Amino acid sequence: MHISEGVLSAPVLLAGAVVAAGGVGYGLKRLDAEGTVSAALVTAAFFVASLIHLNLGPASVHLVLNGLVGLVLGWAAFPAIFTGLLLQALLFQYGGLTTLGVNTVVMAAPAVGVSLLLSPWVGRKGRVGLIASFGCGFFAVFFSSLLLAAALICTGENFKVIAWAAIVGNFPVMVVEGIFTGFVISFLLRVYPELLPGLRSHEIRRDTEGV
Amino acid sequence: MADALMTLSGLTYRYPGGSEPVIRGLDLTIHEGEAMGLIAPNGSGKTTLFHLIMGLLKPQTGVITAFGQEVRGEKGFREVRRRVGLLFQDADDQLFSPTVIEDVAFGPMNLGMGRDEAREKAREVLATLGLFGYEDRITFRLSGGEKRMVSLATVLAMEPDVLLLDEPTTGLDRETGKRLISVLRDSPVARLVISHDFDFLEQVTTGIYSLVRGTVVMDDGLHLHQHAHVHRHGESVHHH
Amino acid sequence: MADALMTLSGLTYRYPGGSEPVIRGLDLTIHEGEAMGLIAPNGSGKTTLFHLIMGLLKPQTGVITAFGQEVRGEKGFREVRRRVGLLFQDADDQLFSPTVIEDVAFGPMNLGMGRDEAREKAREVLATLGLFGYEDRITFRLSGGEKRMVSLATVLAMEPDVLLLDEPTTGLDRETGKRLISVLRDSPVARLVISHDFDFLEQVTTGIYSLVRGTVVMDDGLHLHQHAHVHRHGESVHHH
Amino acid sequence: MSDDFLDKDSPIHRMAPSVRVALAFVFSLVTALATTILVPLAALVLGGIFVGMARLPVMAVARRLLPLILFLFFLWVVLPFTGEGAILYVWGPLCVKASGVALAVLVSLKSLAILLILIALISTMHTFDLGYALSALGMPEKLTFLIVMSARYISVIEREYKKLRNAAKIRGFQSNTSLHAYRTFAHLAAMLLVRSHLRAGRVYNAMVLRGFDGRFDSMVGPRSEALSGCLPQTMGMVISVMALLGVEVAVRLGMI
Repeated sequence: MHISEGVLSAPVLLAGAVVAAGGVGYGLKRLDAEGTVSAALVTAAFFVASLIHLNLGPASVHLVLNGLVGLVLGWAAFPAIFTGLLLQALLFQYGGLTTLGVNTVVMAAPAVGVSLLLSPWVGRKGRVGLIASFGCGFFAVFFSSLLLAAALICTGENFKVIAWAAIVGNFPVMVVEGIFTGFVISFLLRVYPELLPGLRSHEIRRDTEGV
Repeated sequence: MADALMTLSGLTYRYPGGSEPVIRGLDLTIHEGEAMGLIAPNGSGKTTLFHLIMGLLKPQTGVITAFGQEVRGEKGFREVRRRVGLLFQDADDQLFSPTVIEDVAFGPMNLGMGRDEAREKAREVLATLGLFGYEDRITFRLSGGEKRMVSLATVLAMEPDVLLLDEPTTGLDRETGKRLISVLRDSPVARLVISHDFDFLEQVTTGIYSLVRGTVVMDDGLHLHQHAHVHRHGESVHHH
Repeated sequence: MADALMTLSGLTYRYPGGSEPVIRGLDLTIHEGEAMGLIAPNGSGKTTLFHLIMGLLKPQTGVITAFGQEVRGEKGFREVRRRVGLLFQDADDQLFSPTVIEDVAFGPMNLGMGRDEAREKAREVLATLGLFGYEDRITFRLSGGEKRMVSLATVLAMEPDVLLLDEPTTGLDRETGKRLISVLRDSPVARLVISHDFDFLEQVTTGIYSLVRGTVVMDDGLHLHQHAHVHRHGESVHHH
Repeated sequence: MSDDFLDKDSPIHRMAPSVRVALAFVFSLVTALATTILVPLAALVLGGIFVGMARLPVMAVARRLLPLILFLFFLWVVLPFTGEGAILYVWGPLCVKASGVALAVLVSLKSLAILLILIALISTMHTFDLGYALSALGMPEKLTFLIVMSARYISVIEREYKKLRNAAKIRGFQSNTSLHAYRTFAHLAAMLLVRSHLRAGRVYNAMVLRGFDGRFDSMVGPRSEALSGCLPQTMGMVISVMALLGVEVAVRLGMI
């Protein structure tokens, strides 16, 4: 989910850049050396996972995964998503340099948001946990499309229809993201809770065998 | 002679950008009930060969015939994958479900079984491999040997007609190695086992060939010769 | 007898939550110039042992003495890490820099060398390993064999007094295997090689021990025994 | 991820990465903020020239433009009917507005121009060159490290993904619209996360064993960048970006 170059107005670009810089700076500050290595590798994994396309009827949707990024990395979602977008700009020209700030905020702010709001609930047993896990994926994309729409509308009234289309058009993606995120969280809770907050141990597992 | 299950003829594969083909003009036939061993060092193209058989790579030249029909296109290989089971060299690459039962039931479910039926099937296969009480274990937390046996279960659960085993003894402890040998010896399924472990091949196959410079050396010019080795008896692992 | 470079005594380590210790009461001494082989299957605690030596894990009991001093705390292990080089099983874990020269120069730079001096050192080491023209190659594009040799270069660039090798032959092609053997045979550095590959150990070490149930079986109860094998002479690869 | 654009010998490839990044950023910014079509038009021509200078395969460039063109197509379906002012054409209940069409033209030119410049200047460098270039331009070391490190491991993790995908495939898995398919992909993705986290532990250990003390400066320190040999094209680009800026200033001051 990103906005192309050449669309947004100067104030919107500037606001995006400032907020993104703040988020990235704060996210980095919370990472120690070991956490940075971990964040780098996890970011690479998210980058690869975001290339997965899921079938949706005759069409296919590709994953955003920002809710999951937020849940796994917390505030480090800002530098992680910034990194991911920069590499996407370089490798696929999705987005560019001037929109990097706005696009980072569009994806990372909801990521941090859902992680702060929902992470206490995802570990719960039964229906509560399931709904919270689904919500992580669903609402992260939902809030992202709201932010994207806001960026467009702030640029000009002409973009109102496109902004609405972005929200409505992303609805199937939200549902798919919710389901997918739910499955991933359920996997991690059972197999490797170290990656999820609350259950996260402070250090990276050092053992490579006898796990 | 028993019926030919699979025949590869004139298979050649070169990796994009590679200067030389890894597999060149390879001919190979696997007959019903046959247990074939293929001695191959690392880098000799053994994994490539298996990927070609399963249609994960497309050969530049050559024809694969499986179960009486020439295999063509993705659709043809889908049928091959139903009937040929491949055991990866690294069990960590083969197992991706949270629990053992889910992993073993995954294949049967893809073959069209319902969830419960697939789980029943999975339980059966686990039992025949002596993996009692493993159903709800977390696959990821199993030991290397246990992972290898579960991988085998995931493959056997699809009731393959041919079994391809890629270095099945790598990193195995002695105990699991023994169990693997006894399971394979009891199985009537035709198989092609690639390994660099001569002793193992001797025990689980009836004929041993070599993969040399991209082709299978099938002549029977086999000689008996002897080696002297120094090592501790008993406890130490005994790899030759 | 040559001087003892490292002595481990009574080392015991149990993973948090593990029911049994992986390493139990392990004693081991590495002498100057000694080339020691340790046969160990997966899951026997070999990587744990190396991590204990390097101070990446803290043993529950036991004492490590290195270069004449008992090693204590993080600071003590920092000295150990300067003088002991560990070659990882997976080269992708060891090569984290974008280019070969940066990776090989990383260690020397951390030992206090300036950037240019470290690069000079890196170039030297690459040359001794026959890796000419690799300086600006991108590490993740190297082949498995090249990665292993560059990993070795990153370790040797720190001029270690002891070399620890963890399954150095895993996934190696024959050619690189040979080069590795010749490099190791020429090197005077004391080493401890853990592998399940008996032939390899025989060629690069002078004594082979076993890691069994968490301890090193060091007695010299080695027996000569013979095997009869059937295989083709000549072309076929000859692994024992 | 293709390497069509990398490791070529061209006037662009010879330029220092940090210079290219700086120029690409300024070009993008000037173009993005332009108020008339004059600057974007000029930038589009420049973008075309740069792509030519970089000797990039035309088809590969076209493929990279495709997602943008789809977006622009969508834009053209909507934008011409929006905005205030003069009505150009009435089509049933819809009226095509002059301001809407003008905006659609402007946005199309801007985004195409910026994308071409980006392809020519940025996509022609390795991921870690981009990291180091940003570092030279003042980005914090930790962030540079994060970028370079994840770029390093993307291909490793991609290889792991392919292996797992093959493992599913050989057991008869086919992607479709079903919970089973979604669950399977979720398991693959989760497995990738787990393995990347475990690998992070091993990589960190490898760094510590080679004397890493938690400071990233030794890893992302300055790189010597040869400016000689690329001076003419660098000067040419600096002059053209100044010219663009001049044109935009002139437009805003009402001189054009």
